[in-house]
Amino acid sequence: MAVATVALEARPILTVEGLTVALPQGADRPLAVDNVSLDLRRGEILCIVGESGSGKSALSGAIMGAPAPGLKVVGGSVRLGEQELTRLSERAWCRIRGRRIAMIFQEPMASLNPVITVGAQIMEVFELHARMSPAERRERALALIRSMQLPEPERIAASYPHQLSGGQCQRVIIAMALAMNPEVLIADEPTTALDVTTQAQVLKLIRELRALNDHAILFITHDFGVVAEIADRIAVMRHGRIVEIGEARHVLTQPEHPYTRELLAAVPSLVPPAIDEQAVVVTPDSSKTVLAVSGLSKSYGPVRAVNEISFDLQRGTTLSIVGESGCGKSSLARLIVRLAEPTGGRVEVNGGCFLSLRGRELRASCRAVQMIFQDPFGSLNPLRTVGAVIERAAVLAGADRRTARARAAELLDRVGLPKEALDRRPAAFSGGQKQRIGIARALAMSPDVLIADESLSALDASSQAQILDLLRKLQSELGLAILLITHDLRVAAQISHRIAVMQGGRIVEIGPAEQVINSPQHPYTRELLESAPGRGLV
Amino acid sequence: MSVRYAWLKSLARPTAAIGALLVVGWLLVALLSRVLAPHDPLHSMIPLMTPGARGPDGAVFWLGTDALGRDVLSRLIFGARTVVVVATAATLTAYAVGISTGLLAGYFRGRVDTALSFFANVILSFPVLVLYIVIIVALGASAANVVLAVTFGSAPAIFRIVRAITIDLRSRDFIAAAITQGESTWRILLVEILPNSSGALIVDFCLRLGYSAITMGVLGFLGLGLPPPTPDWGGMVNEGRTMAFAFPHLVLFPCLALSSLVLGLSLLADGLRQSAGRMRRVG
Amino acid sequence: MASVSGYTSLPGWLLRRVAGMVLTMLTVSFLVFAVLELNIDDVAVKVLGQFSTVDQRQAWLQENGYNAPFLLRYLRWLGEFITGHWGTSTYYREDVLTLILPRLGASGILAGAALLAIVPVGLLMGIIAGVREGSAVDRLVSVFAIVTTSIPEFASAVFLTALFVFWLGWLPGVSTMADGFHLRELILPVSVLTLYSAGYIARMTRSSMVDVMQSPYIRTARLKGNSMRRVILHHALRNALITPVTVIMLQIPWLLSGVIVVEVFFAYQGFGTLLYQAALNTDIDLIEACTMVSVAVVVFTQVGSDLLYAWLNPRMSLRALGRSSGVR
Amino acid sequence: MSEPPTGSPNAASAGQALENNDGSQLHPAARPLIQDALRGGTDRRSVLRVLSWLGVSVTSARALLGLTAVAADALPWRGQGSRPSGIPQSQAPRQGGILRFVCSVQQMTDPAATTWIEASNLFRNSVEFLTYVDSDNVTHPYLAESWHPSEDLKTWEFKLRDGVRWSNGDRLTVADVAFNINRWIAPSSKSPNRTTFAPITGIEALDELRFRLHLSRPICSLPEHLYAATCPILHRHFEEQGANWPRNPVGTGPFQLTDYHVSRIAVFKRRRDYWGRPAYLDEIRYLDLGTEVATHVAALAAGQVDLLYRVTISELDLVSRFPSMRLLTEPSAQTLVMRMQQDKKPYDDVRVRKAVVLSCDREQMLRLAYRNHGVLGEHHHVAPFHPDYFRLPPIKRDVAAARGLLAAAGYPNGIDLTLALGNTQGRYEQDTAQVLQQNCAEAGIRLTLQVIPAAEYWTIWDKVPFGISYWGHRPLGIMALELAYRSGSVWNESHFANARFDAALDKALGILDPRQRSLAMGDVERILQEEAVMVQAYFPRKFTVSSERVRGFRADPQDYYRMDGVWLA
Repeated sequence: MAVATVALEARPILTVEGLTVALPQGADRPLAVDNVSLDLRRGEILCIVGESGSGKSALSGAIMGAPAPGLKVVGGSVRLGEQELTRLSERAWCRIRGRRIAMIFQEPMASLNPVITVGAQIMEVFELHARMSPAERRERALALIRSMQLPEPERIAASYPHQLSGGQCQRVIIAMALAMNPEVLIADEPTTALDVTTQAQVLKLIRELRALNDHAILFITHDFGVVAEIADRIAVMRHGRIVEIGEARHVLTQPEHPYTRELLAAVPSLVPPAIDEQAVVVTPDSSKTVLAVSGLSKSYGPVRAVNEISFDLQRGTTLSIVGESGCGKSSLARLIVRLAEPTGGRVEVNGGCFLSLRGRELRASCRAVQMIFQDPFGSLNPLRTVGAVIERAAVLAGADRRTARARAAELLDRVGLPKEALDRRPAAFSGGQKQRIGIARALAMSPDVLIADESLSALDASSQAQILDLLRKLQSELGLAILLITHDLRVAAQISHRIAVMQGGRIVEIGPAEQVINSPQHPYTRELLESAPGRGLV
Repeated sequence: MSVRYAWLKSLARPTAAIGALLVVGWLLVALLSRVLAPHDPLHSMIPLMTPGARGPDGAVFWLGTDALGRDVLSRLIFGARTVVVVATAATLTAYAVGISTGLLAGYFRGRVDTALSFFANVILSFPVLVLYIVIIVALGASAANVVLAVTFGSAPAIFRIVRAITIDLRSRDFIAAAITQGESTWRILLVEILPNSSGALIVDFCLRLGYSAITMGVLGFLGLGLPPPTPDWGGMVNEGRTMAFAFPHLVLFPCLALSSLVLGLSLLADGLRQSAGRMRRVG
Repeated sequence: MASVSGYTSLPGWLLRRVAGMVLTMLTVSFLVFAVLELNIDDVAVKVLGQFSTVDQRQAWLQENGYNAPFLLRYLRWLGEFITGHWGTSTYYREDVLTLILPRLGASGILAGAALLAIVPVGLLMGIIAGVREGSAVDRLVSVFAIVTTSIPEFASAVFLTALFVFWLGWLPGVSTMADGFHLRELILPVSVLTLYSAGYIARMTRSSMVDVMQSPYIRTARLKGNSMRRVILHHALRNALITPVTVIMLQIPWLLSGVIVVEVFFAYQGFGTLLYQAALNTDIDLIEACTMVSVAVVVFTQVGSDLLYAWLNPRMSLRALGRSSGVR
Repeated sequence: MSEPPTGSPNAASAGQALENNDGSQLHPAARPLIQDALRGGTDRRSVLRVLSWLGVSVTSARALLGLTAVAADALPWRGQGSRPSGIPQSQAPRQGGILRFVCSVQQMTDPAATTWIEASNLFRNSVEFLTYVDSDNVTHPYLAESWHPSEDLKTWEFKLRDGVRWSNGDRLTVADVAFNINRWIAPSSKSPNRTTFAPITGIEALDELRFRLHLSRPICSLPEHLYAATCPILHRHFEEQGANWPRNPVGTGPFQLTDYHVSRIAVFKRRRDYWGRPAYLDEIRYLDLGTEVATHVAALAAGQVDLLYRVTISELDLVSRFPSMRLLTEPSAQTLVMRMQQDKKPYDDVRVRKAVVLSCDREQMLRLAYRNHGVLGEHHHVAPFHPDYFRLPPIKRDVAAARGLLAAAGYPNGIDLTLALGNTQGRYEQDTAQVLQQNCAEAGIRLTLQVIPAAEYWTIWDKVPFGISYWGHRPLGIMALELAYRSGSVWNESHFANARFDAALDKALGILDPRQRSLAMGDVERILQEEAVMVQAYFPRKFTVSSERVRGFRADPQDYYRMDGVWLA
């Protein structure tokens, strides 16, 4: 639940009334932001939540007087204290931005100038807004870095953005934003690109700074877990309009607007759904092991990316491999599918040794293990129609041309897409639909094992939920074994029978899903669980 | 908006439209050269007549005649055919070589890539002019040698472009999917990778055509180009250059023709690059 | 090189590039030798003149070792070349080294003057167009760039000479520097070169500037309170000029042996004309020496531009450099 | 032989005032020639020319023949001859100044073996010749003060001028002349002189300054041949000192070579201790501006140079636009010979060769390629204005006959031929070839042109079966025929080997009387036409351009430019 409420000041520091921002012609709707009104008091965190394309970023850009190229503020007013911002001259804006109102961004690494040291970029804020000697500026910058809980401030100040991790860069950006102790801080999806553990630390930092300096914070995100962690008040946006606004606890527990309810429902919770309600056609056959991996390892020079991984996967069951980026889980997937050559270990598929196959036999027997990918846009050849892709897969699996066409239509139907999709190119589909096509293509080979490498992380909550349902349905209908690679414990909890946690190329814990989530043995698993935002939502 | 419409939409941009107009214009002139040319380009009449002068039999020479009394306008028109045919042939051969080696190097990497890249580097640092002269002296000046010489000059650059694109596309997931489904390497190269690089390649093809036309001009200018009396713009500039200051029309019109063709190709390439760029962002 | 991310492999990387250069030079020299083999017996005629008899030519070939097997001759040439004896030119009757140095100097002056004109003009136009993307200035610069790069050098040389030498009579028609160095004689060749490549540099700088202006850190800089001018000067320029500056370095080989047409037209005694004459006269030792020099220049400028790129762009680690150099 | 007209007024006084330069006995043929000329039988100018060969003093002969010294050039030795009359006398020549002459500086080691006329122009300022031939083709004494031939023209006695000093201080003696003559006729000699002076069997030194030349067969115009570009008299130690003239330029002439860089620049400075009248110019700089003549004109327009070596037809219009430029032109026997090698198929069949010659339209070639600035040729390389020219019946172009000949030769539907050319002298070579191409097309001959870079063309000019080569001017028609068409000659590029022709050539060479010789030349010309050895359509005029500051310079048809008389206003 939200941290203890802070005594809020009566008068709002920032008031937005009827703000309207127009989209360029040819966009799918006329207005990015449609008549939005909200206010923000010092020390308060107002979360603006909505799916991508709801206009929340356009709103933040408009408030800062620097809308994204192509967008134009066409109405309404934004008042900071007594000052009306919409009619300010550019010179006046330069005195306000960074001093009284500051912003932090989604892509930490890309938001810092790559050719200037981090320290210099922080000192620049003092140069712009305060009269200080260079030594004093340097001293203040180092103090700021230290206050961001960053180790060795001197080294950090002297290094370049690409030499720091995502989390460190975000802390630097926050330091830059809070250098002049601004009254208002706008945070546009600050933790989306970060690891779960880093995200938790950054959120904690923001809450402490709010408590310390009484900033008014406008926090923009699409992740309800984060909202639950941090928000005092919540505003839900859809198609440029605020559909609901109110106290965090109220909006989370008794959402009034149906859209809010829909969003909340789509958030996967850590509690796995009850097993019984699934229409099980093929009972999970724990005796038949379709995939057995033993001692698999891969090293790039000194770095051991995958270190002695062993597990096995039974027909009709799902095993999730959970870990933060860089723990080697994707490399593991690529090793199994023979996209990369391992430096050791065995992989057996339906009993036969998969690694020793070469050339023609490999191509013949590779249908047993199929893969679906993370980036929906990159997983399909933009120039070929959906039908052609799936038919080709069917032909490769042995069907002749005529039956391949029919098989493609049947597979599309099975993944819940209309037959007309056969003749359209991938560009005409949404991210979720593209993943379905990927699944259809994999199924064309009628594989025994389906590996999903982060296939859900690029989708928004509602599409994620639909794909999870589809996978569960396919498993029960076809007896498919699924190996799910993900960084999101809650997604793992929703679908897997067993969960393995990976860190630094090793499996640190493996066991039935319910046991790993409720009584984790390994400390790293416990840390992962605690960092998962929105525990309060359960 | 499917890919096919993207091309048409890109031509709506002003620069690309003008470019397309110029290029198609010269293509038509090349195709209909026999019909359009008022006189036989090789037939000598009254030498060095100024543009617009009227011949004895009343025929007007819009662009005047050259030192040998041949009609400059007809030679320009037939010259268009020579440039279009030879430059296209040269660019296509350079592309055939460049694409095949680029795909192999980009896809297989490793020793194949190092060897081909090294060889491309060698050819790029080879003084191409020495090669032109030796080929033309050894095998005699002919259209085939100009094609050979231009191919040698352009292939390494195309190799590099295709290699870079292949390396980028190879890391995409739809290629990994094809590999895991047991697709044959050749189909991956020709069906999955090559079509996706067509956007950048078509842009470069237009530029490369312009470059080949200029190279033919330079060869003609240095006296190493096509043998007389083939009407070829570079050769016309070379023949007319000595009298250029007294009879500017001998040099002015071939240079304008060559520049306008190359300009058209560059504008077209620029327009296509914008649309390809926009497509990449939308895709 | 402090800013290049502290890799100890800098000497290793340099060593590898120099080894690459040596190997390239060896291969190119062998290819040139093989290509020239096509009309090897012409050399005698070139030396003895067209009225020498066949047996005189055979005697000369024998005397100068041209009848030895191809490989032996190549190795003998290589041995001499490495030890600094670059042979004598059969056409100029002078030692190759004493021929090449002054010509390199002359081309160096021309290249230097050209760069002095091309770089500022090109960069300035590119930056202005890049900052004001889509404005009238931007369209003007783009059109200028496309038009000038479409006019071949020989065409612009002919037009400029007709205009300034014959019609207006302001400039000398020829830049032979026969009696001493005259700056006036440089004006025409340099303007032809500038016309041709300033447009290219401008276009490249513009696209690099446009990319940078759309990157997230520029938005950060603006939202920190920087005025537009400061954003451009302190943040945009330093990123936008990285690629153009390195590509300008790659113009040097072109300015050295690529501008043959301009040098021949203005009778400028530069390295390009020397290479052209040598090729015409099948002057083997001279062609080989010129080729080696131009290959060395090409590779040195490549190495130089890589180092410059690494120095300007801290993101670039040396290992990455090794890989990327092949791609550029 | 046409009957000499009778009763010319001063026939009787012909003999008295005539004498040889060296006072020796008049050659018996001298008197009859004078009487014949006075009777109006043969042209007085060619008689004067023959007399000058025989060692007769030119002034005395001129007085008798009533000819004024119209075109005699400035002669370098004191006291004799007058200023070239073509130049206004008002301005006295100004001493000093540097002349910048655009002329290609070619590689050259041995003047006797030089193949380029331009190179001979360079050393012509430093090394001198035994005789001097003016532009009227009259031979004058030069290093040789006087000479006279034996009656059978097989023994020639010469007397050297005394007091001539080499630039290294040595005196000019017969030893120098002997060294050169022996070198020319040596079997290993690389010089064309070996063919020209083949009849010389030996040189006999009488004393320090007098020597005799013994010939196996008579050559009446020997003194004139001694002024050919390849016959300068070099110092006797020339070969010991490395036989490389530019490296140690010892000479007797008015200028001294100081710098020589192939393809760039050659500098000559005036010699104070010259035996004759010192030259006016302080220094001559020969600048090599490459083969682009347009660039030369540009340099002249910009005042960077003073004199061009030559310009071609294409620059005429440009030059006419500049008042400050003066166009100098001379009729010249230079020509383009499009010859066919008789030992190469299909040119071994005379009908094919005849078909090509018959289809050529000479008037169109001259009109289109050289804009009528020249004289029509008759396919036998002898110019109408050559003294030994014999007028043959005019040739008519006959395409039908050409087609018939081709059919007879076995090519009923035409033949494919290739013509190689190098544009060594300029664009007009290629234009001429393209006119021939159009002419041949009408006769069914499909001619393709193979253009090769100029420098490269010299490596194959005598190898290509059908090619265009440029032949420079020679005062006598017979001189060119001797070098180009005598079987086995050094420069016989057409591989023409015809005994009847060689005999006719020898006969003509031996005849003194100009009228008799031109009759003999008639046979020579007829053989060349019948054998259709070449297409030789016209004799283009020679052009060069100088700035108006240059005075005393004459465009010489042979490009033998003597610079000692030139000065800068």
